Amino acid sequence: MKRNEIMEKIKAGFPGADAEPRFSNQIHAAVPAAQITGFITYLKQMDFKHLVNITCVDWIEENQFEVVYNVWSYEHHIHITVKSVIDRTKPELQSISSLWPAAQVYEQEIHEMFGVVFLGNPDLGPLFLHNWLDLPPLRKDFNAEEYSGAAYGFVETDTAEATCIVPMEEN
Amino acid sequence: MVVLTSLFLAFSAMVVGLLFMGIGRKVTARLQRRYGPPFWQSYIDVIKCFSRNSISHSYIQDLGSMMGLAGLIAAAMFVPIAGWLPFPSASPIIVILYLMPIGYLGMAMGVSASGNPLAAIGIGRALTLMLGYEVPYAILLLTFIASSNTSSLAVLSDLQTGGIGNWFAVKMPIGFIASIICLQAMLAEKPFDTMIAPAEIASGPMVELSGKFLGMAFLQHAVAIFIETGLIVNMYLGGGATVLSFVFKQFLLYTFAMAVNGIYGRYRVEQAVKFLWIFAGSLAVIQLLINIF
Amino acid sequence: MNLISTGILTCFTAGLFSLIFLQRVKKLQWIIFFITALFMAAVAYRLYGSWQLTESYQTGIFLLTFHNGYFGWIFFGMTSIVTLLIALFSLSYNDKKHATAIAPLWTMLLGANAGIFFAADWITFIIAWEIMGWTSFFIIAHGKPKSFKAGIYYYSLSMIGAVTLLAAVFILYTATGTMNISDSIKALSGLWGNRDGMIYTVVTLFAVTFFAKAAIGPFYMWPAKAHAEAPDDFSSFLSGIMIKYGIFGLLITIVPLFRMNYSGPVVWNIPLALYLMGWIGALTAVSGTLLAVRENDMKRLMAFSTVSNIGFITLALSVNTVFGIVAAVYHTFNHMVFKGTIFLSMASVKFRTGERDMHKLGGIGYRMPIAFFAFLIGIISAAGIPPMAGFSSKWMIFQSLFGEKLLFLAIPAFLASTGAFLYLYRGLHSIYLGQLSPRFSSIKPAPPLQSITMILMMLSIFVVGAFPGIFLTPIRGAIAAFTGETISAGFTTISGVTANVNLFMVSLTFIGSFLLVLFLYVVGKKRRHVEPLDSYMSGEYPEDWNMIPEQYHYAFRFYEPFEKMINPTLERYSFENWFENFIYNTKRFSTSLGRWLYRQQLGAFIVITALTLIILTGVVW
Amino acid sequence: MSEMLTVSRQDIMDGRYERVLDWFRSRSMWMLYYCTGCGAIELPPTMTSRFDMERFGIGPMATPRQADILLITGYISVKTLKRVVRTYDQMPEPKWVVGFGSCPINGGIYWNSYATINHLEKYIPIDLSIAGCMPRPQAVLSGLTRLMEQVKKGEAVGYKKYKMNYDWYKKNQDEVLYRTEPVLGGSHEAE
Repeated sequence: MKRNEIMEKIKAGFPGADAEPRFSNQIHAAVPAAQITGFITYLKQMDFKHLVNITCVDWIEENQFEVVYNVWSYEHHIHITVKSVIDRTKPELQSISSLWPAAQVYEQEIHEMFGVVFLGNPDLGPLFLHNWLDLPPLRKDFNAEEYSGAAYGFVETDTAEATCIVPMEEN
Repeated sequence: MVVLTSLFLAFSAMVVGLLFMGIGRKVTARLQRRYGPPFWQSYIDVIKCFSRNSISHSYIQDLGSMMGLAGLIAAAMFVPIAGWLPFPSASPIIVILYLMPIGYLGMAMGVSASGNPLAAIGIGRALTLMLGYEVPYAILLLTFIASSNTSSLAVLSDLQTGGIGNWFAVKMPIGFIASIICLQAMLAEKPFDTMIAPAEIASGPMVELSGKFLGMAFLQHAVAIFIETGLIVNMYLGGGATVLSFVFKQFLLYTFAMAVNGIYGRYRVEQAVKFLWIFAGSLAVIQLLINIF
Repeated sequence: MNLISTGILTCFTAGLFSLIFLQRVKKLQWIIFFITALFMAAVAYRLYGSWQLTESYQTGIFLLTFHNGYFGWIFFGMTSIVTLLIALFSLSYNDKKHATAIAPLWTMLLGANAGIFFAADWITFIIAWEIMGWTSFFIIAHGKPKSFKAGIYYYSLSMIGAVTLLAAVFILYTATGTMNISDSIKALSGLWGNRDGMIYTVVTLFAVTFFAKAAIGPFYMWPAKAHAEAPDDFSSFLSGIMIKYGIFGLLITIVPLFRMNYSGPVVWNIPLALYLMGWIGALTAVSGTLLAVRENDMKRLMAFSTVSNIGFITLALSVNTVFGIVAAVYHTFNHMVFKGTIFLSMASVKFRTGERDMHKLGGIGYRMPIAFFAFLIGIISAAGIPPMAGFSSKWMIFQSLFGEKLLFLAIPAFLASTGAFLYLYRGLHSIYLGQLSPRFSSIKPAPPLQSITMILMMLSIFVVGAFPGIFLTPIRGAIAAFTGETISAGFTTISGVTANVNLFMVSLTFIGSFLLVLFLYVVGKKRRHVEPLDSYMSGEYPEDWNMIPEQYHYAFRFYEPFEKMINPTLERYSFENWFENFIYNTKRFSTSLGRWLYRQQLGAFIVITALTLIILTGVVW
Repeated sequence: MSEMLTVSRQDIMDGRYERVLDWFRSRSMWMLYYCTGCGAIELPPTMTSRFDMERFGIGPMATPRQADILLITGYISVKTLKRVVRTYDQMPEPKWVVGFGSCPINGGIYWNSYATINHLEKYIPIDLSIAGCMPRPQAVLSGLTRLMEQVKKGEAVGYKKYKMNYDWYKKNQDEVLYRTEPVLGGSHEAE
């Protein structure tokens, strides 16, 4: 199926999704948060079998999170990027881990790094960070440098003194 | 007097074994176009091992390591060096063949007492491999019984005195090739070092050995080298007139094994056992048939 | 005062008495059993000097005659010592929680045991054989449905043996006219040359009987089932002593038959029949080892190890030289001792843990040191490693093979003895070493009486290992009286055909080198004790993965690569499947016949076999 | 770092024949490559024919039980630190730590990252640091020979310092590994 036929099918199925072509073989679609699972299942039925990844972008000025889904079809050789915008203060979204088991891990990572809660995801526990009690680190309002200094300490030493021999007092 | 000579033989077995290990490392280094450590590096390693503290999981681990080294030293007592023996015994090959497993069994017991499953996997592989090389080796022993109706090393080495002409390696070349393949498996050199596979099971049985237990494992390997090469020299290469020629022949055998070690990859356990049974086993059986008829 | 019959009589009366009166007081039954074992040992001691003592005992219609022959006496002496130790062990094993009601049956079995060894004529031999058969059946079954099934399996095999024994004795009696065992065998051997067909049928019938009882050749399957299901202390008796009746049978019937004026076909100057028996023995040894490597249940593993050792013994018997017979008898005694030690130590482990699968056990050696050392010494001797007794007898077996230049028979023997290391180490590692599971972290060591027995057994293995003369001199004396020649073996040295070995020096060298290594151990720096779980896990903390020691104990499918290699062949040529569908066909045939004959069960099966045998004898004779 | 316990030279030379053993320890060092970061790629060239680390008797070993030197090559994330500390505890005495590259010294290019620690000296004692955002084999060899000199003279005593100041090190480790309250206050539940 050519790209514009897919565009028509998308518009027919989901009028709310304003889908435009991009580059040579890509389609960009923005879908309201409520319809996101329906839209992705619809795409999956249209042979977009491969979930490339799920990422999240923190728009702190508009106080929004933008969750981006990328899917790919082996038959049509078309890549679709689906974006959905959710509120930043109480970020919640319906999980698609029922469609692809891998999606569960992507959502778990986004939960850990941004704090987006995916309803229906079996396990949103800690994934990479060890014993993390602070703000999710990839948020814009998290200051990494200040954290690094506070948690691990900066020691202002010039190279000469930071030698390996134990400081010995000459008794 | 006997105690003194047997102490001297045990000590010399260790020294010679370690010397071979040092030169072996230099040979593999040379194969890889680099200089490699000095040939006395193995002595330094052993002394360093004894100078380090060590950990043990239970008294059985200590007992096992000690039993391992003791078993192999006891086996070394029966290997005649150029006709010289610490105490008069007909040094029967079966006694030596069955004394060495007490070394391996002792080390196996000590190592599996450490509770690390990697060690148990390593020992399981070592024993399966032992089944692989023990059967052809036993058939070789039968060839000697078939040809000269004796299974004692002393008698065998006397039979081969006088020139290279009547060495058994020359008279029975097929048996000699089979024994070389078995030697490669007994020394656990590269094609057959599935039990110490550092990449897969973190040096197998020696995973929990530290400090002086590692030193004892080193010495055990050294004495094992001495015995295995000594057996083959006595059986096939005429046993050597003087001690120097005996040790030199052992050195040749071990260097050949290390050269092969430097080239080959590593067999899986069942491949190794199949290889040993098919190649070394069939060669030995052919030699046996030749000797019988 | 005829000693033998009084001994046997006391066993039976004590057994019946404790069976009938002491149902509730099990402890008393065991004490009576111990006393009878002690009494039988005393009888053995008293009978030492008086050879050629023949007694007859008129019971109702039968005239039972007993004869204190040399073979009979050594076997009886040896078995009574080992039984005494096992009785001592089972005294403490059968406390309130574990007591089984088998003591009275076992006392009667002791009587049957003496009966077999001292029987002078065939009638007593068959009666003792039958009593031994059904008492052991009831003991193995001892009231549990699973072990009842194993008991049926065992009993059906020994029933086949009993039927063939009956047929053989019939033919023997018609041919030689005397019921006395030794005279009939002598007379039979006189008929070589003119009635070979009849002699071979007698030999095959005797062979089936004794192979079935000693689990040689096609009958290698029943020990795994019977030993595993039998009560634990009895399984050491079953595996140590009861299997030897088959060997004793071979010794007194088939072996002398081929020694005296044999004129049949000869292979490498060994009678063809014995050469076949040698190959059957060798194949049993190899199949016993290969099956044992796969086992995960500790008692089945040791049962297959017994089958393998029995294969060794038949190999030595088939060599048909005096050296071979001495080697076989010597290995039988050694096997009694070290297999008894191994089974007793496993019994004390089961006594404390109640567990039989090896992957559920682990690390018991740290909690039960004496049981661990008994097992260790047992397996070192079983593997045939020098300082222990097992080596000298295995070495003699190999020497006897070399003596007759039977080199192709020696190859499977070497394969079997090296394979022994595999399954023996598997037992040592999975039960006693590795990780101690939290369930057993608080178990107490073996009770005192059991530990004493095990220590005694260990000591005997050590001492016999260093001084083989202890066993060898009586055996050589008996064989010399029996066949006239003897082998040259001093108190500590055995001189074989191709080499001679001084076993005392071997033990000395081992102890000496152990002291040397002890010195090295002391020189090294101190060692620090560390918890078993604190081992190299590439940096991981066990608590993170809530790892319990049981998960960390590697014992299930221990020799997985070796099994992958061996399983296809073992599945294809397994006698068990052949025997299974043989029974299945016979059952189908007998049920169809039964519907016709109106009685379906095993009875039909017996009628069939008896019928065929009678026809067979008719044709031959 | 200030309230460190200082060690007198006397404490270092404890055994009479320790100097002799130190010579042997220096000539035969076995390394455990804890390849945490990108430095691991520098080791093969140092071991193979051109630079041949084995001439000095230095060789790779598979388990911490057998190793003398713990080689930390590159940045250390908090999760890896937990494993590094356990491996260090599992090594028998005398043991040394070689910090490879600038990340263990001052955090390197990840100095401001929330995931990697900046100073390894706060958690386990380092006997020798080889600077460089992945030092070349020559730098590695000169560093290791310098460590051999120190071991020969008996000055590489990180493990003694660790034993003496164990509680100080433990405090630092627990502060990072078993943190109980958030570092910057604003935890994601609270917003």
